[in-house]
Amino acid sequence: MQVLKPTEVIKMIPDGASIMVGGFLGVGTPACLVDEIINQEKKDLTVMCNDSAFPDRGIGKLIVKKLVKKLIASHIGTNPETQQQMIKKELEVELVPQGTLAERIRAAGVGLGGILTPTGVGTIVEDGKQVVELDGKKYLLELPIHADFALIKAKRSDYLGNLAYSLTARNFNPIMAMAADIVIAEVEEIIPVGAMPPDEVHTPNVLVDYVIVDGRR
Amino acid sequence: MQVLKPTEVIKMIPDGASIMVGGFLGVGTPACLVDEIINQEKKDLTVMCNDSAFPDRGIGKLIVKKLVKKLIASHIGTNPETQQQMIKKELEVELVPQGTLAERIRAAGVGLGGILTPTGVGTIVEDGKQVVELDGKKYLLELPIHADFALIKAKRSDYLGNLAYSLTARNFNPIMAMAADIVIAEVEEIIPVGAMPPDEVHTPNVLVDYVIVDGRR
Amino acid sequence: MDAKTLIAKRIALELKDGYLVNLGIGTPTLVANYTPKNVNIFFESENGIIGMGPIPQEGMENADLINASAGYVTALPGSSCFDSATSFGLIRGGHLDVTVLGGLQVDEKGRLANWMIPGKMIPGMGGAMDLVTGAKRVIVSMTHTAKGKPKIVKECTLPITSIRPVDLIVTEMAVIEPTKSGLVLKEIAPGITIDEVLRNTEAHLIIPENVPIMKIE
Amino acid sequence: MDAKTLIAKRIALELKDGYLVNLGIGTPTLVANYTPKNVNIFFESENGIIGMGPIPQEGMENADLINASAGYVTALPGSSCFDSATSFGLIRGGHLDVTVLGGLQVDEKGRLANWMIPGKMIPGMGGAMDLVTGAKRVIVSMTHTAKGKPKIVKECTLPITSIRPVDLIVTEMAVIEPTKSGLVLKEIAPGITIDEVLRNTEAHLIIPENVPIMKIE
Repeated sequence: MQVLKPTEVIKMIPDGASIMVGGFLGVGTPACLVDEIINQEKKDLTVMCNDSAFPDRGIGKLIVKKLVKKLIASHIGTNPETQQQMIKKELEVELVPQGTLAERIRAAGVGLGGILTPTGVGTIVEDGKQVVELDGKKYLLELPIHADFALIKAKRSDYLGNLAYSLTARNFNPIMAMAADIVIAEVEEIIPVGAMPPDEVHTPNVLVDYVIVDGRR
Repeated sequence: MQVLKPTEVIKMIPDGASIMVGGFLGVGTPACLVDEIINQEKKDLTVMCNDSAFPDRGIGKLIVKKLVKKLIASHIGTNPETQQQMIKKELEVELVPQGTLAERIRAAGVGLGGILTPTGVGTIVEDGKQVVELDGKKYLLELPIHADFALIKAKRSDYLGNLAYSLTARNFNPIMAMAADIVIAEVEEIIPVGAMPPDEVHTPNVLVDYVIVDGRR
Repeated sequence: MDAKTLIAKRIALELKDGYLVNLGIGTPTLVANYTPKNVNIFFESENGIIGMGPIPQEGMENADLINASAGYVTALPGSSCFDSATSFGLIRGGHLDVTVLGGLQVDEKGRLANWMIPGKMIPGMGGAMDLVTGAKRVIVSMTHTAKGKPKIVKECTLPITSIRPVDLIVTEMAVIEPTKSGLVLKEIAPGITIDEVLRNTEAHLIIPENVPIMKIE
Repeated sequence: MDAKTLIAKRIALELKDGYLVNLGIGTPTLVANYTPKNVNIFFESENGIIGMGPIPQEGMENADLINASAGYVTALPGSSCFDSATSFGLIRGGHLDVTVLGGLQVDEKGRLANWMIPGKMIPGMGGAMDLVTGAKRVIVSMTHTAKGKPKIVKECTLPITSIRPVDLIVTEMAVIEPTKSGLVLKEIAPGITIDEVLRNTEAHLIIPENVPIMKIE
């Protein structure tokens, strides 16, 4: 793990990259990293995130700035801009049930080829997917979602990169930390190695490549 | 959640029940609950556990007492009694790769119909299983493992049943707590409600039906 | 009593001691205000918390602690937080006793549509598909009609949320239970006649001999 | 230098700064004693810890802290603990840089057999199948022969652990690398001739023009 500045770490992301971004309606989203993506005008991004938050918050800002080519999310209802761009075909949106989104990201992170979920069977989510019947019950075969980069937000890190999250700001962050080639964590503080008890580490250090400290706190 | 004595809680388990038991070579195994099963001579059990530990430790004791009809585990090498009973056909053993065992138990707990894993492809673990090919890579379709009872061991509980585990005694306990009809936790102490920070709860209280305190500590 | 209060009060009667309950965005959240006395309910929010408490006093908000509508909430003593995969594991794995959700339509098979109006409003399904598919009991909280048009219909014209039928529909006019034989009128609201319910319902309703009036204080 | 020490020292040279490494039961654990200076390795044990340290001083053991052989270990500052699903998620998900495992046989395709001898010894695969299938790099640590019989064979007669070929075989006689063209003799031990290696190997070995001697201090 290496501690870098937001400018340095975002420089590594090329236009057209796929990035996972933690957060639920902006809470648990790495705000500094998102702002730096906007500063550096990264284009044609594929973004995986639970939702597109609000026009002025979370990854909603990336949508408003039209930096996103494709969005994979479970909910876009709180950001009118997302639906507008989708209707104008400026933005491709793949809507995924939230539990399925979590399992697909997890599957990529833990090396599974896919999972069978009852969610979405017999709905339009089934379209184009393989249906597997087991013991008379139907399931959709859902495939892993992997990304080039994961941008996650934790409360704190130690100097090895072990992460601890806070309350409902945990959400998608731990599973995204396993499902991308490069993992960048934004934290509020970095504490000494050994100051985080082993039982309270939420994401082990070996998963984290870079840590940036949110200077605004 | 209800706090009971080992005698009371084990009384609920009928002969022939399927029980998951936490632990890795005995560490993280609820020793009091195992001893009480022996006291009450529960018979014809189907036991799911990582391993059969040692003849005098963990679920190894259940094997020695011949209370187990079927064992689903990843490793039986440290308890010679297991292999002997298996060869004499007194005990049915299903050997499952450890990561697959974890995912199958988790799948039952989180409502998945199955998972696709590369582990075991082209080995004897593949026998009788469906092979699914995706993008030229083969996976085994592995099915959920559910039990009537889960007997787990935590370091502490609060009076609502929230659990926290200790170091490598966590192992299979959290996933088993999701995968059984009735969950019984053996703990070393019960602490006041509110004394366990929300971010440090490893198993939420709603999963736990009964708690017993190990009186020997 | 206004329609929303009536619905919330009636649904509150369905919640029993020790239940794990998810309340959907909007009107369903009102149910928490009317839970019976001496009944301990654990409210969860799919963004990752069990033991969610009421809105905090002004000045006591925590930026990391929100409900699924991004509103600030509190964490009661004994609450626990977890990631999105675990959260939906609890939901899809059958650990959630009740979910209360809003509805756009429910049809004679008990199927709910509540996540999009094609060409008009595409907020995405968020957690709804997992909640309806996975909860032990699904209760729909909705007005009986929208702009004078029945919402309880022969067959959903909007995309359904799950093929799994809901367990109870509560409106300001009636309590209706989907059964294998069809929709059964279980109760009517104070001051409403069976004829009025029938006039405002497109679906066929089975009318038992005795249809009691909702018992609301 | 005895065979075990030689093998362990040679394998230790394969470990690089920041690596996450799993050492199998038995001889592989010796590798930890010879890691290069100024190189920070994170040792994990599949029972749920990263940052495992050496055997504790007498009297400083903790009953909850063992390695995968049930031996007491220590937890270094910055260590983290997790459940078995996460542990094997790290292994199968490609987050483990190196696993070092013992072997019964390796064949010309680089396939390892190390988990059972039918009719004789059936310990179970434990974590071996996931480790060989999922680790980025698999290194086999074994004696070149067993009771005078070659262990590097044309085709495994024992049940294989995975179809995934291992990356390196280190014995007290040689370092051999499975490649698409076959097994390549990369290095020979001090005092050993190529002829001796060939006499003790059943599989065909590709012999490059220059076969250096292992650089062991």
